[in-house]
Amino acid sequence: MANTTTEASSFKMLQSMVGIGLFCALMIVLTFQGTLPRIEKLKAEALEKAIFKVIPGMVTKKTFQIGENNTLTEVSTVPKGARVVYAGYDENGKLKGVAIEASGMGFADVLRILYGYDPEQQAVVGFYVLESKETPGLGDKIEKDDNFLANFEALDVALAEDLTSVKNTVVTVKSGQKKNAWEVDGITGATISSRAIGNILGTSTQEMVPMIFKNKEVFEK
Amino acid sequence: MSNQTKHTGFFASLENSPSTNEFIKGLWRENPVFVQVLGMCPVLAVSNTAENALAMGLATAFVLLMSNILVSTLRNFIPKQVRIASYILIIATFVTMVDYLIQAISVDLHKALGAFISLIVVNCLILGRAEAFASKNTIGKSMLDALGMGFGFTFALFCLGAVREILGNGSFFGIPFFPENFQEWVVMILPAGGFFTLAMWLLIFNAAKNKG
Amino acid sequence: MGLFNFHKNTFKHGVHPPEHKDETSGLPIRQFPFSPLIIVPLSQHIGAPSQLVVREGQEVVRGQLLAKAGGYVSVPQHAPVSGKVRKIGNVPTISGKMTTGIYLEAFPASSQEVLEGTPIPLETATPAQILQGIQDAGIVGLGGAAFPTHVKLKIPDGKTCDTLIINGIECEPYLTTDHRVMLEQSDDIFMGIRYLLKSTGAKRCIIGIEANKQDAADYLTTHLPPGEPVTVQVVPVKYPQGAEKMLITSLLGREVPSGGLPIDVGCVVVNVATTAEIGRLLPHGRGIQERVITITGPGVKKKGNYLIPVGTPLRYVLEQVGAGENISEVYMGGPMMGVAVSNLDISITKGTSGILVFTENEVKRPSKVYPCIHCGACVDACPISLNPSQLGILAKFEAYDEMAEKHNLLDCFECGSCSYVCPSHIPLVQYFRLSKGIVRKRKAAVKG
Amino acid sequence: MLNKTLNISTSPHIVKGVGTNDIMRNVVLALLPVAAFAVYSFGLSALVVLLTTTAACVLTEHFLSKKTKNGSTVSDWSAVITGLLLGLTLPPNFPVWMAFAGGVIAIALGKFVFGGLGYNVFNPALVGRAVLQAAFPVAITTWFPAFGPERFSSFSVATFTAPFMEPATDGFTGATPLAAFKFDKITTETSDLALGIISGSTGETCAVLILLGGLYLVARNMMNWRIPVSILLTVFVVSGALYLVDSQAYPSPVFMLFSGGLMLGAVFMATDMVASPITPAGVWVYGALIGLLVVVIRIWGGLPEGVMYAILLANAVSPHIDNAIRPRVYGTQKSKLVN
Amino acid sequence: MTEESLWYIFINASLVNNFVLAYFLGICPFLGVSGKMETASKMGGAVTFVMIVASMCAYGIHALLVAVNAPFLQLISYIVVIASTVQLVEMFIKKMSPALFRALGIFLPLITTNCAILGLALFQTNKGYGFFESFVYALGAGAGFTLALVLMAGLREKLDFAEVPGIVKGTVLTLLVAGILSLSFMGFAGLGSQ
Ligand SMILES: Cc1cc2nc3c(=O)[nH]c(=O)nc-3n(C[C@H](O)[C@H](O)[C@H](O)COP(=O)(O)O)c2cc1C
Ligand SMILES: Cc1cc2nc3c(=O)[nH]c(=O)nc-3n(C[C@H](O)[C@H](O)[C@H](O)COP(=O)(O)O)c2cc1C
Ligand SMILES: Cc1cc2nc3c(=O)[nH]c(=O)nc-3n(C[C@H](O)[C@H](O)[C@H](O)COP(=O)(O)O)c2cc1C
Ligand SMILES: Cc1cc2nc3c(=O)[nH]c(=O)nc-3n(C[C@H](O)[C@H](O)[C@H](O)CO)c2cc1C
Ligand code: SF4
Ligand code: SF4
Ligand code: SF4
Ligand code: SF4
Ligand code: FES
Repeated sequence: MANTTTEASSFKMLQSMVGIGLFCALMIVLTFQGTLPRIEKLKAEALEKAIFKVIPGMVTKKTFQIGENNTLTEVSTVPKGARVVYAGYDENGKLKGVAIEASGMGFADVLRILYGYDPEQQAVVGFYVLESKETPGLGDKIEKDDNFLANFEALDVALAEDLTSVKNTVVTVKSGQKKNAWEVDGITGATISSRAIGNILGTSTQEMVPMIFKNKEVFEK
Repeated sequence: MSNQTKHTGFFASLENSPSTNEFIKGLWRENPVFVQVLGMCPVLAVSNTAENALAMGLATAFVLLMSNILVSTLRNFIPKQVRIASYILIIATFVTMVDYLIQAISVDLHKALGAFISLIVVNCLILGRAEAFASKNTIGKSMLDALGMGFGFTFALFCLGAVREILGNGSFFGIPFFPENFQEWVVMILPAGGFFTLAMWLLIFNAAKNKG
Repeated sequence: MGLFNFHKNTFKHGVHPPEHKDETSGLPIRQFPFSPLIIVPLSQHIGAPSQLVVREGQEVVRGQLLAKAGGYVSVPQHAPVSGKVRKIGNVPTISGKMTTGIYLEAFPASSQEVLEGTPIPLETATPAQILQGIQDAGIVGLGGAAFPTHVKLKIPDGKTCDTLIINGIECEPYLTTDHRVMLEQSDDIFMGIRYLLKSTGAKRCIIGIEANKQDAADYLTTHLPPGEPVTVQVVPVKYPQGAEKMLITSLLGREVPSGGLPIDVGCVVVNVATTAEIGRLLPHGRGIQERVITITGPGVKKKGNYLIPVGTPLRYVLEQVGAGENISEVYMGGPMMGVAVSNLDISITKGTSGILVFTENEVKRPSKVYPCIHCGACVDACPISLNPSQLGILAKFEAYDEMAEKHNLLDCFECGSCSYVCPSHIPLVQYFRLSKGIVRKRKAAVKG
Repeated sequence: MLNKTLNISTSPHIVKGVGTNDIMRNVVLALLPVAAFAVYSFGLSALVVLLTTTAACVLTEHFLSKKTKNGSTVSDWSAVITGLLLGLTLPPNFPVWMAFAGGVIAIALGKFVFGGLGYNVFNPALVGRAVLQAAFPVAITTWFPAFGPERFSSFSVATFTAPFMEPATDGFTGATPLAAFKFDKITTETSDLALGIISGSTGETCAVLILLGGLYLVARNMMNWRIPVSILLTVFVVSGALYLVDSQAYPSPVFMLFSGGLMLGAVFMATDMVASPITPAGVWVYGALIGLLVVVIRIWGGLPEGVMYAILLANAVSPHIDNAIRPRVYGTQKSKLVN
Repeated sequence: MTEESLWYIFINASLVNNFVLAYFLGICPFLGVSGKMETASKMGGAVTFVMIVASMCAYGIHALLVAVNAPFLQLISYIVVIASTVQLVEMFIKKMSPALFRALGIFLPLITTNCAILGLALFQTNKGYGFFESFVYALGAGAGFTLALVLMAGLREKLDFAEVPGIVKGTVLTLLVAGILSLSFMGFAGLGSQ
């Protein structure tokens, strides 16, 4: 701006920039405000849908924040950056399961999943892929392949005697070789992705399941 | 091929009438993708299904139209020195708006298009038209130009998206296109398939140009 | 790769074409009959053509001056036979261009006695007098280049020559002239060396011989004149060891800098036949009238090494050795660097070291040229370590400047090793000759 | 009087006997035992795959070159190599229609678009395979057991899948040694690996025959021995070092050498001179790069095998190697680098 | 979020999910400036540099926007701040190191509004990277961009002297080579995930 601009044009420049800036800000804010409710609603619906998927038979849900020292407190809106789990209840208000988010590295990028844990059955009862960049037609079988999804209808995550860990860590085995209730039957051709799911579940359940089991009563209140 | 030639002739006859010229040129003769090879990133990245491609194309066309209108309206008020800066401001505004609008339409669609909605800001097609056309022409002409370029861009994206989805996914707009056990060519929806499909369309355009 | 660059008694890369030397190497040098008509071109050497000193109709004696040197880089011509100047007119040359030449009609009954001149005494002559004597004898490089030897022997100011190298390599297949010269003319060679040592001031002389001429090496070694700084060194057989740069590297491990001359590394290289000629002619003050030529190849019946008068028409030579109508190609020189002859009316010159005659059988070369497949054979062959593959591709796309600037085109000395090995039969050296010409022309145009 | 019109040619007037077509024909010859063993161990299905890829490559070459050059170039045999090698890198039970598509892609995309023989910047057979692997990842990782009892009487159910249809997967899927190691840490006997008593791609299983073919070509001076040597050496040294550090987590270097497509790739595919560097020093670097990439992809990557990708990536680096590594030109001080 | 080591972030951004060959970001410079090795490597350097600057800016702006709770200003502020910061840095380099400026200078203005730059800023925000993670991410993305560009340039220089059929010459050939390169880079898939 060091060249020979005159006062007048400098002023004009400022004027027009401010004018355009104000106009733009107005447009953006208006759009944001106008669309916000619907976006929130859609997002909530999507989340709800996912939770419904992983906790069969649930009707209502509550959100619990995991605080320090693994304390669980019910919240109505999710505070920024907080870790939460969702509890699902049937029409009688009976706890049907807890939906937990977990993530880990897949074949192409990070995989984010949601799974449902039923403390009563001591099993994983549902599974949903929130985010995946796995190869279409191959790695994405983890969200489409019925045989694979069937693994998560009742995946054993029973606790050991001392109740501090899962007795048998969840693990993926080669396709067709599932022998135990805590094993995930892999997908041929997508070994890597299906093993990643096993690993993510194994790690996450080892951490979360004992904690949730311990706090069962919090959910049932 | 005879079909192709007829089309060229049809477009050519339209181009003779001046008012349609601004519109038609973007569709074919100056197609931003196939002829000018501009704004390649979204073309390749979000053309893995016909739906994504169409949505992205329309979003871009919308931003193009709105920014062309605004730039053309303000063309005599914006001083030369801050021209580019204000264009960017204007474009970014409309892109942000589109971003929220799409989120409000469908979360899934927004997820599929990803960051590429935001990246419309830097699509040089838009800044290019603002700078090269809208800043020098009347609102009416700029609108036609934007519509032509926008639809040309959408058309190209759609061409890519359709091929990639049909071959790579065996479906068209999500509807199965082939008998049940059709073998998909997964490569088509992978990044490499984007490059190959675009190359193929350019090849077809080159061949058509050489013939016509 | 500097680590592995120790001196290995030979140079890097190179090729091993089939030698075909046995056919003539055992045949002693024989005098060739005098042709009734001898045609002496005035330009048989690199440099200015000689200037006539005889008229049409004049009678001359064998060894008499026909034309004097046309400048410093030029040599005189002497009469190869006693006879009469029938005509002075255009004569064809191997390059296809015409040049002025002298048509000499030999006297059929002449004894062909050679004229004596003023001797150049070894003991008393100064280096300058020796060089003058060499020029006056009409001597040019008999190794093939036909460059006036006295020019080469003149050591530029500020440079010194420590080693005189006598080139007895003869790496071209088929040719055996130098081989025979070494076996039969050792005295002339040693005499020539004395003149050369004196004129160049070199402290020592090495005679380089390839291992396929062990008999010549042994013979020379046993006859080395005692007390003189002359040695014989045998090097492995490999083409193009005879090229002076390669020979210097093989014998001394020195590399002539790119664009430089042997004297830049303290050497002068002279061919054995040239040396022998110097040793034979200078003590008598004579001029050169004949040279040893290998005539060989499947198209020739009477193969052999012949002493042939300069100026003998090629047609006459071929008829005498029994070349028939089945011949297809004739080369002056060896198969690797020799020049194909299109016209049998040309005559033998001082630079002719061999005549090779191929019949249709040998020239049924694979004619199909494939694209370069980057096999690297040419890279492994090039003694200069160029990348002929890349140069060839660039030449095909006429990127001459890039060839010169990025790929050292001008360092190529056209040995043809790359073309020889190329499985795709790409005419690499042929491309490079053209490209070098174009680059030189462009450079000249920029300068001019 | 001698009256003869002479031919003229420019020097050199003699050439070494071997022609490019001779080299290519000999490579085919060297590959035949490998192919024969493939048919012996995998049966009819493997034969059909090999015939299909070869036919597809030759036909594509014929049609494309006929259209653009003056005449067909199939007589140089290079398309046969491409076809055979492509077939040898596919599973024996690969559907015929996919194999055919692979052959067409190998020649059209891997060779023709660059100008045909000598100009391709990537190995055409591997371009074909890379596209196939990305297009049909399931079919190309569905393996077939070697020495099945009915291999000479019946085809794999996948072989004759209708064009554009998904192949039926039979119960025959057996893991390759590399996949077995990667996912289950099971190693395979070295002797089985060397002799090819394993499942895998059609032609990658018998290391001994591959090495013999390579030796034949090296002996006839038709192959650059430095490439396989530097690849195998690098793989051995790097994986050996890892094995010394932790023999539980990392496979033994011998296993690394003899498993997967390494032998076939190192001996017959990385040596495709067209897409590799030309100078001896450059070739060492190229081989080392391939070896390193193979180890990295196999050990730390997501895929069990990485020879194909390693070679393609090294092909892409070749121009830089050629540019950076040049022998010192005679009479010049240091190697003349062009920046 | 899972713990991602800095090393993994680098490998992922440069090889596994290469910005150009897997994410299709920066395609225009990739197609446009990959004709000659020399310009390609300089362009790569310039892009890496701008990426680092942009990444740092984006980290700062994001923190600010979170504080004032105005997410809708993200895009507009990213683009404005990145563009002006690059401009400032450009002026600074011109003063401090004219040599560096001459090497990178002509490219800087071209890059400012390139989608790889903005994409990087948006992705790092989406992934929730911290300061060091963002820095390494930018470094990796820049290295990957440079690698792709330089490889392409080498191949294109070689192909300048190939008998490419007329109809394929130009952009089509470049795209096909890019496709094959992209296939080759798939070999890196899953690198670091084991
Ligand atoms: C283009 C391509 C994409 C791939 N995508 C995935 C993927 O998303 N998930 C996966 O687990 N494996 C993927 N793979 C890897 C292999 O298909 C396969 O998982 C691996 O070879 C192990 O196969 P197996 O199940 O037969 O042991 C991909 C491979 C290729 C070539
Ligand atoms: C114009 C010209 C000037 C030359 N000047 C000299 C010279 O001054 N000293 C020298 O030793 N050789 C000189 N030569 C000769 C060459 O270095 C070389 O010996 C000659 O070309 C034959 O060598 P060759 O058969 O190995 O090519 C000159 C050659 C030419 C063409
Ligand atoms: C490729 C090549 C091969 C040569 N081979 C020989 C040879 O075998 N014998 C020889 O005396 N000169 C040979 N020369 C010529 C020498 O380089 C050099 O000019 C000659 O030895 C100098 O001696 P002169 O001037 O007496 O002929 C060859 C030159 C080249 C370029
Ligand atoms: C030792 C050797 C190895 C070869 N390997 C291959 C190969 O892996 N793939 C291929 O398509 N062609 C190969 N060829 C053949 C030929 O080089 C190939 O068709 C060219 O790449 C086509 O330009 C090979 C040739 C030789 C001599
Ligand atoms: S902004 Fe730059 S890189 Fe992006 S599309 Fe435009 S010119 Fe290409
Ligand atoms: S901004 Fe304009 S000049 Fe620049 S690349 Fe885009 S259209 Fe072309
Ligand atoms: S002719 Fe030139 S390029 Fe060929 S080998 Fe000889 S010196 Fe090297
Ligand atoms: S020898 Fe011929 S085919 Fe081989 S690299 Fe050299 S030029 Fe190419
Ligand atoms: S670089 Fe062109 S749109 Fe991304």
